[in-house]
Amino acid sequence: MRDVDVSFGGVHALQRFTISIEKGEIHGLIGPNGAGKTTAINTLCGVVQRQGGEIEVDGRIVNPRPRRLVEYGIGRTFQKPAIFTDLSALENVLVGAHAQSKAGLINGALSTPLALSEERDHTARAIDLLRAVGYDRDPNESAKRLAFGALRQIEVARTLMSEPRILLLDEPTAGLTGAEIARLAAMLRAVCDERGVTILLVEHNVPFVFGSCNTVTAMHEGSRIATGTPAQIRVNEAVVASYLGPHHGERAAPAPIEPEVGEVTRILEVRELTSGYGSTTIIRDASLHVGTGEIVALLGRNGAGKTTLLNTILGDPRPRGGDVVWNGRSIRGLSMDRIVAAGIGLVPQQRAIIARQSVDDNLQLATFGIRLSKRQYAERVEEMMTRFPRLAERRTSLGGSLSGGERQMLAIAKVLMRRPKLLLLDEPSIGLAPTIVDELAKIVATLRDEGLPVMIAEQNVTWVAPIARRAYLIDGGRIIEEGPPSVLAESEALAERYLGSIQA
Amino acid sequence: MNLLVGGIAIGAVYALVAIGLTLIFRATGVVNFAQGEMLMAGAYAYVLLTQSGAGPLVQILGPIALGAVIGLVFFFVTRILLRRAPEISIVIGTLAISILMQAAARLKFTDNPMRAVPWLFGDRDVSLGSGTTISINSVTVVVVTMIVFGALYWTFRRTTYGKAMRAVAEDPVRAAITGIPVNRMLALSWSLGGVVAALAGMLLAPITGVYPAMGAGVLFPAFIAAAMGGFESVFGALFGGIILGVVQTYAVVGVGGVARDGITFALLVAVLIWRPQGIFSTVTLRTH
Amino acid sequence: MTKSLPRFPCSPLVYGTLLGLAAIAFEFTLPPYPRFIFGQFAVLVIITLGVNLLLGVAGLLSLASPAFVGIGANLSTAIMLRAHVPILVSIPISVIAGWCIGWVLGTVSLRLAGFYLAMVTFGFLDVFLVILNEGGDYTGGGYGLIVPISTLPIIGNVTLDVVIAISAFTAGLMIVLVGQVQRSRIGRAWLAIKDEPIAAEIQGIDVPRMKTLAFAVSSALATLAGTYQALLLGVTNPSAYSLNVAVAHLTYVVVGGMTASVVGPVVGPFILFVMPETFRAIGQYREVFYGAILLLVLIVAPNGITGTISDLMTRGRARLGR
Amino acid sequence: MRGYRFFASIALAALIASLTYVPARAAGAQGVSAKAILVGVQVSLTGPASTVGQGFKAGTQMAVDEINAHGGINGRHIDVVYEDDAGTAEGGISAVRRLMDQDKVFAIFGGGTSTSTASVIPLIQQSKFLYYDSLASDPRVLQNYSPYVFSGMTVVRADVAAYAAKVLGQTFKAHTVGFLSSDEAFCTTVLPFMIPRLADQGIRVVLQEKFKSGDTDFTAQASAIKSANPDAMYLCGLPADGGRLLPQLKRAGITSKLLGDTVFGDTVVPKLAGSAADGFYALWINSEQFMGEKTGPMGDWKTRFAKAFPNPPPNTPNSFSLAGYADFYVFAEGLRRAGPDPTQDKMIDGLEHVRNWTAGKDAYFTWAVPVGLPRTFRNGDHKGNRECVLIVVRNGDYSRVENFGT
Repeated sequence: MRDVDVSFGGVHALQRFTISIEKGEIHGLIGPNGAGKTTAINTLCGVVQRQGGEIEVDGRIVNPRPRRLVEYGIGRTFQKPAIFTDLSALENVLVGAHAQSKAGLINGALSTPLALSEERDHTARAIDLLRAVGYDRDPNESAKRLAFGALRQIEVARTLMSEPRILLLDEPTAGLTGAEIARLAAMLRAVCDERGVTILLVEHNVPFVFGSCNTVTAMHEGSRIATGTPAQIRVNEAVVASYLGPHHGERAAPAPIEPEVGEVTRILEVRELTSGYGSTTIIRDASLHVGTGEIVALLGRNGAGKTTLLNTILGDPRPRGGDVVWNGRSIRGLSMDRIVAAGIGLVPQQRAIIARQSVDDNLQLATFGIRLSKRQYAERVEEMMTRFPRLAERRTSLGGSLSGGERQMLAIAKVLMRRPKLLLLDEPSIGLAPTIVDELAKIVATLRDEGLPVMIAEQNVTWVAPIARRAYLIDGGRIIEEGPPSVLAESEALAERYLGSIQA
Repeated sequence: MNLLVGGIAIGAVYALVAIGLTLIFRATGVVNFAQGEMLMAGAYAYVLLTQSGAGPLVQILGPIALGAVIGLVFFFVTRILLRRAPEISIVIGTLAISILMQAAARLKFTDNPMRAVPWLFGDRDVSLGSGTTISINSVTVVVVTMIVFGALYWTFRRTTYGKAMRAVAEDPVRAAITGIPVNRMLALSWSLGGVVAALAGMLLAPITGVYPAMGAGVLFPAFIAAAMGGFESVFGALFGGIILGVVQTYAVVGVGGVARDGITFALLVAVLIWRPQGIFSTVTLRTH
Repeated sequence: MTKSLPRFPCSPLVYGTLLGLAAIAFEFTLPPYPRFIFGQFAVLVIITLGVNLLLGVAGLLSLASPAFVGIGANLSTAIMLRAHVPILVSIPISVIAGWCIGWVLGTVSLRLAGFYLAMVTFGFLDVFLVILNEGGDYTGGGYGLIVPISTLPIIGNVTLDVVIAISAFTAGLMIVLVGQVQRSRIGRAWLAIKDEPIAAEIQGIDVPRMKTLAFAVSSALATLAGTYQALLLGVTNPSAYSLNVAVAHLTYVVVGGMTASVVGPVVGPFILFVMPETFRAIGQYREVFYGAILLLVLIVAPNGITGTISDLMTRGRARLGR
Repeated sequence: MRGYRFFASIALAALIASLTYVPARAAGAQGVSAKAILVGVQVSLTGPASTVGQGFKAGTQMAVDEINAHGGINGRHIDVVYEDDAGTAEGGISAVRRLMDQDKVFAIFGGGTSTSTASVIPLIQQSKFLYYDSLASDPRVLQNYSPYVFSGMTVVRADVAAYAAKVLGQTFKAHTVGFLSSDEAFCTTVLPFMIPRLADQGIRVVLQEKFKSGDTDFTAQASAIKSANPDAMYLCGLPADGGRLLPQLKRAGITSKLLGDTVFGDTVVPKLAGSAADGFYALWINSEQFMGEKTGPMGDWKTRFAKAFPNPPPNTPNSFSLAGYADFYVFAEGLRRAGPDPTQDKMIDGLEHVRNWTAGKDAYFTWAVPVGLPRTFRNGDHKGNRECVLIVVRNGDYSRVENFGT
């Protein structure tokens, strides 16, 4: 791909993105959340239309359409495994051979020798592939109730069935356990060496990428920032900054705002929480607490389970094990709007504001169900306008027309309108310019000083460390470390968690 | 001249049913194939109340209340009972309810149409100068439709509940995060759809008489009117309904009574193929 | 819940003929009236196989099935009346016509999804009924055509019992053939399109062509059934192709279970057509019975009878740790 | 393979069962036993035509009970079995096959709609089974003559057309006539018969407008009529269409005289159209007097009906109850003439000797209320009734037009 541009309504997903993948190598593509990795794959497959640049496969300039990918020998998997639930595992894989077989309607109906022979050797090949990817269950079992790992194996086997020359993997390790990840790495190596398939691996789990790729490309905000061997990328300044936050380490942290707070009373407590979506478990026995008047940071790389943890606290998905205690009372199982009414405010990653209504309307909707007199309501709106001056100018414009920073401000303002007793922020710094991130830090700090406890789930450590009083580190759905943020931020352990250990 | 008014009057009824369809679809994502039967229930309630000599106010508010209740029943069936079912099963569910309602009405009232007296003004006619007269009912239909549209427009633009329903229609998850009780809003959308259907029933009753299959006849044109609004914009449904009513009336003159359905179908295919998201709606079609 | 292609000792044609002959044998055990009901049941099985293929396998909701039954009935009868040809000629012509019209209607389905498609097919049926009523003596005006007595080479003239035998035989054969198709490469492609269209496209499945193929096959089956229905009833009156009939077809599929198994399209019509026919007490309450059982199945067993049975079996098997 | 085990088991059961099948022998004339005769009635109890069926069944049952109360016929009690045809074609055929093959009735007394009756005629002719149709006026019932098919109360389309032409010409003295008819089959079949009859009287047809049954808006048709301004209009459609049509025609200021088809002769039209129906003429074939009248035989009949059915089905008694009552007596007369051990052929012969016969005015069924119009059957002509009665709406309901030269 050379100088490819892709933008969705003003947001530039890819900017002059260039990447070249050599034959027979495993090429890793990494970058923080929102860097445009998935968009790159979708553009390569023609699922997303590109606005510029060209794509070359085996020396031929092509304009890929999803249906003709098989002709170019390209196969891909999806972030959420796209499994045909009405079919069995074996049949899912057989669909992979659709393009190669010719048995049409009549042959199929009469099971003519052609159809039977095709079926026989495809089935044989499919069963070999299933074994190769480590699928050990009964191939004829319906794919409806299988675990995440098994679905991933079936999808990879199906993609390999059409004997692609190039295999695109979109975050294959998402939702897999440690053992499954190891088996996946071995399998990728085998596929690449024995079958000579070139692999493009898009993945958040950076240690996994470094462990199994020949070359790695790192991208940030839609463009390529570095390409090289895993070792080079691991120490590359720009890459580390893109993950841990600009000028990590020697940045002069603003004076640590360390309020002298007496004994902290616990306002929110999460005890051995287990939760997930469908058949997969993402959060495993996580325990943490937030006290009055403190900022708590929840650090962890993308895909570690931060967002799922916050959503579980809000009640969607329902927690499966453990408990969520709010002011000493369990709120497990309550509906989301009841939990919001109880005083927990969440500013989600995206999907925070109502795009087709004005800023004023968004604020009005935020007070739904709260008895407010006209005067009280006007007071609160004024308060938000003084706290977020940028919003004051854009009061009547539609939510959808606001910039990234303004949207974040509106989202926080909406939560504050309800006078929450706890504020949860889910990776608020994504897509914000550094100056705005600093502004955000000041706002959160003043909120904390006014007595509002805040928990910030964030991958970008630098702006959170100085203002947070305590921090948790989450990886693979488990809380693995707790302690003062400054200690955590500096420690190699964190970088290692993010980028994997530096090979010799 | 009275051709035009006649067309607008029947168009207004199509518009009312189309508005009901749009209200329900955009909030709940369900196309209500039983909207015609809701209309029929409102019409029967109206006729029975007028025959039982209830006061004029009760004659009007009774069917509206029934419409609201029926809307809630539909909410309960589609949102609670059919929670796990795929979208196609919910559509078939509304078809099932429409069979049930029609069959029940047929058992109780048989197919002989019952006579309904137009609202408040009885059977009088209004002369429009140049000797042509139109029934007072046609005027009432158009006026009531405009009032309903105005009221809905105002609620969705001004009141918090209206904005909340629009927020749920745009994205239930964002609405929930903002603190809006999504299920209560969906129930409100369903019962509002029921009320509009009951109103349409009361207005259609004097024109066609009240019989079990009266709703089904109006459903197909109402689909087209709602499709013109992309099942998103209430204004689109209103305008679509009126256009359809007028075009059909003139088509009948031009080509003859029976071609009406052919034309209606041609219009539908044209709208769906050319602008699936509807002529008036600004939003791209909600992907199924 | 489908199995991989079973190893056949011989071609499914043999299995199909065997099942067809068994159906004929069963027919002659019945006294006259239940035999007539059995004939209608066989016709309904063929229609439901087609509608299930479209809705249960390819995931396309269409209300146009009665229109194709009507096309089959009227076209074959009109050909027999006009060109004085026996059914061996008129039925194939009608089925080919049904296939082509189905293909054209299928191309419309490419741009539409979900209930929009249901609305357009609803319109198609409406227009078909208008054509039928206005067809003058081509379609016998409002009454439809009277089906002439046709002859077959060996068997002689086609009495009611012969028609029932043919319908039963075809139903048996179709159960096997459609079952085979639904388990073959084409069937898997349809199911793939129904679950994950984008992923299916990336595997190289030509989604538009598959959708139109599903429409064509489903329409051809309905048209074939239509020709039999005309011979069975002796008349092609438009009241047999109304919207209520379309809803009834959907009910058979939903109650039978919208899965790729062929047991559903047999169980559905049996419960909803044969059983009410046998105990006549329902009489007045037939329509209410239809609506109620459809709603009940949707709520209690969303994936119909066969779907629920196969679920129970898989869950059972999983618990046994087989 | 699970799917096939299911079907293999069915096939096996079928093969075994087929060996044990012995066809049952029919004993004597079907449906006749020592003390009773079983008569089958095809009627539309469900579907859109349920009012027709329910009314017809009530009238028929009333006649049956009266006959049995007076000792039945030739010493035999009359048993009746009703089979619902839901007003559809396949429903009709299923009902008739059930009556013939399962219920094994002696003969069929038909009360279906035009659709469900016309579609069974080919089957009746093939099976050579006596079928007495009371209501359906479709021409194909008697088109190709069969000795087994009789048509009672209903007047065939050709005779209705002739009668209507006479009314338009002689009573209305119209010179120009317009037609406004629905797409229903019984309307489209009456016009071709009427046009030549009108031409004989030098009447020009200036307008032929159509509408779809169930339409709600007739402004287009009304304006066409207004511009053509014929002396008289002939209207045809379902009763509900009439109720919706008349107010719109009156409002459009149409002054031509309006004559409705026999189907418009139904209380629904004046009830639905309200004051707009005043002065509207229609044809009535169900009985001597119109249903609305309180005096004379109609009055007695209605009181008897009320006694027989304390809480009747909704909208009954109606014109179809009259038809059921009157025609069943004619059917019973045929049975009586068939003698002590009746066969279908004897009954056919008996019916073909019925001349100008009305129950209650004859020697045997003296207790019957003479409401029906006289019936006449001949070999080769099974049209029982040719007479129509002209009725007009006066203050809210139809009444008979007395001094009208037939």
